[in-house]
Amino acid sequence: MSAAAPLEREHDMHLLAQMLRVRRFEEKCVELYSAAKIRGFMHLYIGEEAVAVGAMEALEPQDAVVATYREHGHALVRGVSAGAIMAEMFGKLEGCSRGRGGSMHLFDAATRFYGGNAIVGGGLPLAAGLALADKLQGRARVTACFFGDGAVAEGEFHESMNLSALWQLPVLFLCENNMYAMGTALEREESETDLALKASSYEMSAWSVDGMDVRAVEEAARRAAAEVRDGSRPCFLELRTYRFRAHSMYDPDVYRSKEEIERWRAHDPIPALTAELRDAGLLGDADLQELERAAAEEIEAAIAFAEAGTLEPVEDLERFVYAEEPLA
Amino acid sequence: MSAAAPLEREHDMHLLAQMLRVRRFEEKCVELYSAAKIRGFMHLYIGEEAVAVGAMEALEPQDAVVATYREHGHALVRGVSAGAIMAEMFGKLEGCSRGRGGSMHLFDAATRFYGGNAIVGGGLPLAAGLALADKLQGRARVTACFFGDGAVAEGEFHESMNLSALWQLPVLFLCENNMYAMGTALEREESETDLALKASSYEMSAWSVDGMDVRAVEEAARRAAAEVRDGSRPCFLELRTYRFRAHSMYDPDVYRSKEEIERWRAHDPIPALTAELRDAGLLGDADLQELERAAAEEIEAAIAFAEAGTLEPVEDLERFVYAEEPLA
Amino acid sequence: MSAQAVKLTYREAMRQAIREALLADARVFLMGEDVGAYGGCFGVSKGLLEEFGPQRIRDTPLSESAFVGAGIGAAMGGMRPIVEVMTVNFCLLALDQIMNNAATISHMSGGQFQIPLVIRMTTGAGRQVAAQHSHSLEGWLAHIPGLKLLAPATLEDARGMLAPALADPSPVLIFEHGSLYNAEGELPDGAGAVDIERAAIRRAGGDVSLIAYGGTLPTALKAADELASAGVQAEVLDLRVLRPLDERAIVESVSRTRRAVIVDEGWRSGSLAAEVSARIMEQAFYELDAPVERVCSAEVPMPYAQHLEQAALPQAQTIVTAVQRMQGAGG
Amino acid sequence: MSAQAVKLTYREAMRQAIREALLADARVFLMGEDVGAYGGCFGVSKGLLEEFGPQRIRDTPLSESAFVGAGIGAAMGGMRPIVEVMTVNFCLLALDQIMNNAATISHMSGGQFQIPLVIRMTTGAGRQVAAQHSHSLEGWLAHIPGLKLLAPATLEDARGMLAPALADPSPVLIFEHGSLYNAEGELPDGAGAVDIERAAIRRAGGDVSLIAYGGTLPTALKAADELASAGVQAEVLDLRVLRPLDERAIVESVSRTRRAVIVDEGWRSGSLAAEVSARIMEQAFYELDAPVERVCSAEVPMPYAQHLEQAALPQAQTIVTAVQRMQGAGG
Ligand SMILES: Cc1ncc(C[n+]2csc(CCOP(=O)(O)OP(=O)(O)O)c2C)c(N)n1
Ligand SMILES: Cc1ncc(C[n+]2csc(CCOP(=O)(O)OP(=O)(O)O)c2C)c(N)n1
Ligand SMILES: [Mg+2]
Ligand SMILES: [Mg+2]
Repeated sequence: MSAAAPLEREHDMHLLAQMLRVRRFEEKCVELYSAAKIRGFMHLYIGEEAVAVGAMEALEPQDAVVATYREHGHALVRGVSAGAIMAEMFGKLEGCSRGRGGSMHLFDAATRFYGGNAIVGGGLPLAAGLALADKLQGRARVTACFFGDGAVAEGEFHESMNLSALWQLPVLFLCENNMYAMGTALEREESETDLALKASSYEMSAWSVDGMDVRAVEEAARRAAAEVRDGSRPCFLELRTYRFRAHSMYDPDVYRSKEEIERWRAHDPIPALTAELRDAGLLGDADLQELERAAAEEIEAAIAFAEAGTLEPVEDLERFVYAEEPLA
Repeated sequence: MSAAAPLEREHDMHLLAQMLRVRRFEEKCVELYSAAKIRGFMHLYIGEEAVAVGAMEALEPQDAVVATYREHGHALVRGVSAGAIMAEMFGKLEGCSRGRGGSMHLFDAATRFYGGNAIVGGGLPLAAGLALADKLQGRARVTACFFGDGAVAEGEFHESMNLSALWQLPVLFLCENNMYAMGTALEREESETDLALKASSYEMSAWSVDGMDVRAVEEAARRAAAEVRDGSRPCFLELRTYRFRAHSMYDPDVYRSKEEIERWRAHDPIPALTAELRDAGLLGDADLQELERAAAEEIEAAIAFAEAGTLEPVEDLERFVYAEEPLA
Repeated sequence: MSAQAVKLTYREAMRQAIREALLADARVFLMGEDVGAYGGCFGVSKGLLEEFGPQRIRDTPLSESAFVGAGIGAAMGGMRPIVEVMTVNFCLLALDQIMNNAATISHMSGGQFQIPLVIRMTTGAGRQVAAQHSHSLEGWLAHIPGLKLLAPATLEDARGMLAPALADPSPVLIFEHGSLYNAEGELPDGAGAVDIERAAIRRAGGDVSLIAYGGTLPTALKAADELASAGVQAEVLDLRVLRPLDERAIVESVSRTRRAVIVDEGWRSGSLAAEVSARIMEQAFYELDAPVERVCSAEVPMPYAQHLEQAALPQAQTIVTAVQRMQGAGG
Repeated sequence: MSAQAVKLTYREAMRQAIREALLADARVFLMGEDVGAYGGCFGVSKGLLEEFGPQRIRDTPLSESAFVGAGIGAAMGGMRPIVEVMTVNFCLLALDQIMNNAATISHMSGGQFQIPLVIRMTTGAGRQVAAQHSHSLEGWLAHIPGLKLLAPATLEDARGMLAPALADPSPVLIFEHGSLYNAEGELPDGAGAVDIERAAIRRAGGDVSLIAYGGTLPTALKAADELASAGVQAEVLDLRVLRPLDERAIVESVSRTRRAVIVDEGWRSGSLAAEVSARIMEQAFYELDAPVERVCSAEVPMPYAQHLEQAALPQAQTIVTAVQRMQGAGG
């Protein structure tokens, strides 16, 4: 690899830092789950970091994000504070959803982060609607909608893809194809396993990307986001990735082989980018240590924030069942 | 057209007779609806007769049929008696559903006619299940599933197509593309208006047929049914057709032009086949009169049967909410 | 605003309400199956496409889940969508969006988002359209916290409920009973918004409370007429708002009359009538002179044949009989 | 059959029942998301794929509507499907098939078709899985005529309800409360089919009836224990069958005890508890010494935080308080 310009190096370091933040955050979540600080269902993003990190680079603050239950990384990278996310998983009032959502339901109005949806496919119609609002109001915005390969089998996927293509809604569909829906391998989910090909049957521009290569993801996402923003029409990216961990903390992970996991671990996006930068002489031990230190510090602060958090008073249980403020 | 062999002539006459039966039956239904003998929602098949008539030729008695609310023709051609259908629409106990279903819910266990489904797309999962039963029991049968172009937008279409292709279920999907879902034209329903192309994105063999040409429909259906039966896998036919009448008896039909309707009327499958047979010297006035007479006689008998029918006793209202017989 | 009376139908009142909303706020739009080119399955939106164009009167594909969900998203994105689900029967296909998103996101996000969405549906039986097209599910849907549910049963409510529903920051479902569209009556020329919180007494009376809503209001009024000729003064309470229930109005009426019959087109078991009965049990048990009765639909998929359909639906005569039975009871 | 007792969990009892059904009838098969390679989301079907192979233990794609509908079709085609909808939360996506086909076709076709289908779902809250994964909709679904609904709350019922459900010519829904899977107990070695028509008294008592089902049975039993130490003998009635309700058992128990509290994890308004209360109103009004009370879930999307989730769910203490309140009342 040829020596990069300083700006480029800075950007690569940023990508690496983001992936590391997510990885270390998720690793800490495992510990905290074992310590029963975090409860309920929890799904980790370990192995898939390049997808959220690369894709989010293409978004502007005014854009919207719709994610799934595997969304710690998306929230973090989108700019939701680690403290608010951690406090949420601790069930604290200071959490980004007041402790009501937990791991699967991170929300943040400030960064236009519309959840955290635990119904597979349930976020896609929402994304179409957010994009419709932009289109009707003449705003050149993107709604980025993340979902898994498993969601492609749902009727809501089909209906949302068709509606978005038919009405030319500015949705960026980001399909995180990690080859499994829980324990069900892609080829036992889908009659057509080439998901970009499938998406293009909706007359939508669609292509596949190596989801383990953060720069490839970023480049594709930028190109797709531009198409969405400028053309006010949808676009679909299939991001081929893999989760290194089980589906959730409950999953015994018996449906795939150790060898398969090892094969994919060899494509871990973090060591890959690290090695590349090292080889190009752009990253030294001290740099790496600094990134690790920053990540660790952020996460420790987040945990401290979460620990110090308070519980929502039980009297508030019914608040917000109906919106409290008059209509904005 | 070259002179046909006697057998061929006989078969063509049969096709013509079937189409005429349906046409005359439907025309009579209009009268009976005006006379308030038939009530509720009623959807006519006028213009589309070649589809059911051609397709049904490919089926054997042991095959199954799943249809929509526009199914008088399908039931008739499948062999449900005109009297039982008419009595059904008269709300009589002698109707094929005891008068409980009406126009949209014709059922007949004897001919394996599984309805009459008034939820758009609602029959597709059923068809997949009937086919699954055949597959699991090692029976070389076809389940023919009729539905409209509008159904293609439903999530249930997508899920059923994928499931059928994935599990290689012996379903013959018959999409009656009459270019409108109520008042919504195909291009405002579907981002991809080539429905056979769309279907093939499920990795299913699929093609389009001129649904106004009964012999073309028959030929395609035979080929597709053979693929389904022998290969124990699904197949999809798009039958391009047109309804000459409004969507239902309530429809003011303001969303399409008179010219468009007239253009399609020029392709009316009944005069087309009639003219062809006449030109080939295979059909004379007397033949035609005989066909008309037979149809009229059958329909008059059906009406008489319906008129003479009885009303289900009100005390029986709750019968069959739960099946009465022990499990077969 | 003049107080001159204008003659119109329930359908026209609803259309006026939609038109007014579209004129009043550029963020309002209407979407659903056949609301545009067809003019609305029941003719409610006739003429609106011509007046407001296809951006604001949007025909959707047959994709109930997607367009209801898109309504939720659009509401969160700053619009004021009116989503028409052609009939309540098809909302089963969109229930995931309704329960898990529309009803849930405000609470689950800790109050960060408003969902100013209105979903309109035609409901009810009585026109021989058989089992799959005759559901009365509005009472059943009233089980879901986070939603508000309205059942306009009068012209005034058909005309006046939409505006406050759109102004509400929470999702509101409006149920229009199919048998009411042709109901004719008069409204003051400038008739507008009505409250969407309280039940209304449609006829005062001291002997028994007939509690009804939507399509059963005319039935209850008819029963009250018949009872009056027999010397029994029935009070007819129109619930209007199915969630949250106006419990106070129910308890007050029953406390006055000491007897109640609840009239509900939903299937009896698990009906909204059961909830009303349970509330009376809890709040007015000691006021009762006789057990509360329910007149609901028979627990069957609705048959097509007219005599069976009528037998399955709540009838004025059944109400009268129930009242007469309970007149014998208590003090 | 030996009567020797075997120790096992509710999960194992359910697995034994499925295994037995698969062994007994070649037409039985199990399908649903992750029932095979994964071993079942809650481990119920672990080992069955290995034993019966992929034809009979079928992993489905995430297509709730299609595979539930396919179950209906397969049942009509002569099979005996057991369809697993992973959790009740996802059945919203299949409700059209459940209500408009499974529950309807037998009646609407004039009795021509049988649908010997069993649908199993995990239900309930209590494990901090938040709003979209904590629904208790079984009481709500009991509104639908044409379905039978079962809520096994004991090991015996987990073991014994499946066989009669499969032998029933109508569609049967079985709800397994997530909190019960690890419940341990003993069953006689040859334990088999149980009746699926009647409610069961799980504890006899003359002072008050606690009426519960599924996940609330342990809560009601706990409350009964606490009440007993305070000298109040509570009868605990386990509904077992949510549709059709065993009204007679309810009325008999309440007529004996003259007081009742219904315990239901569903949201209060429109809960099955409302239906039970309305039935008592109608059938046992004059036997009551105090108004029937309901202890249900708070009307909120279920929050994640443990203290809020517990506050939202029915608790033994709330039942005890309700009973104590009504002990003061009446004779
Ligand atoms: C509608 C629905 N059905 C089933 C589930 C249970 N479930 C949760 S995650 C999951 C697998 C989803 O796989 P995929 O979409 O590929 O996302 P991934 O978990 O691989 O990121 C399943 C079956 C659900 N949450 N929602
Ligand atoms: C799920 C559902 N949504 C809406 C309707 C109302 N509806 C009945 S027929 C129809 C149009 C269907 O069009 P298509 O599938 O093309 O069939 P066609 O009537 O043209 O034969 C609509 C919208 C319905 N019956 N079911
Ligand atoms: Mg996946
Ligand atoms: Mg059509």
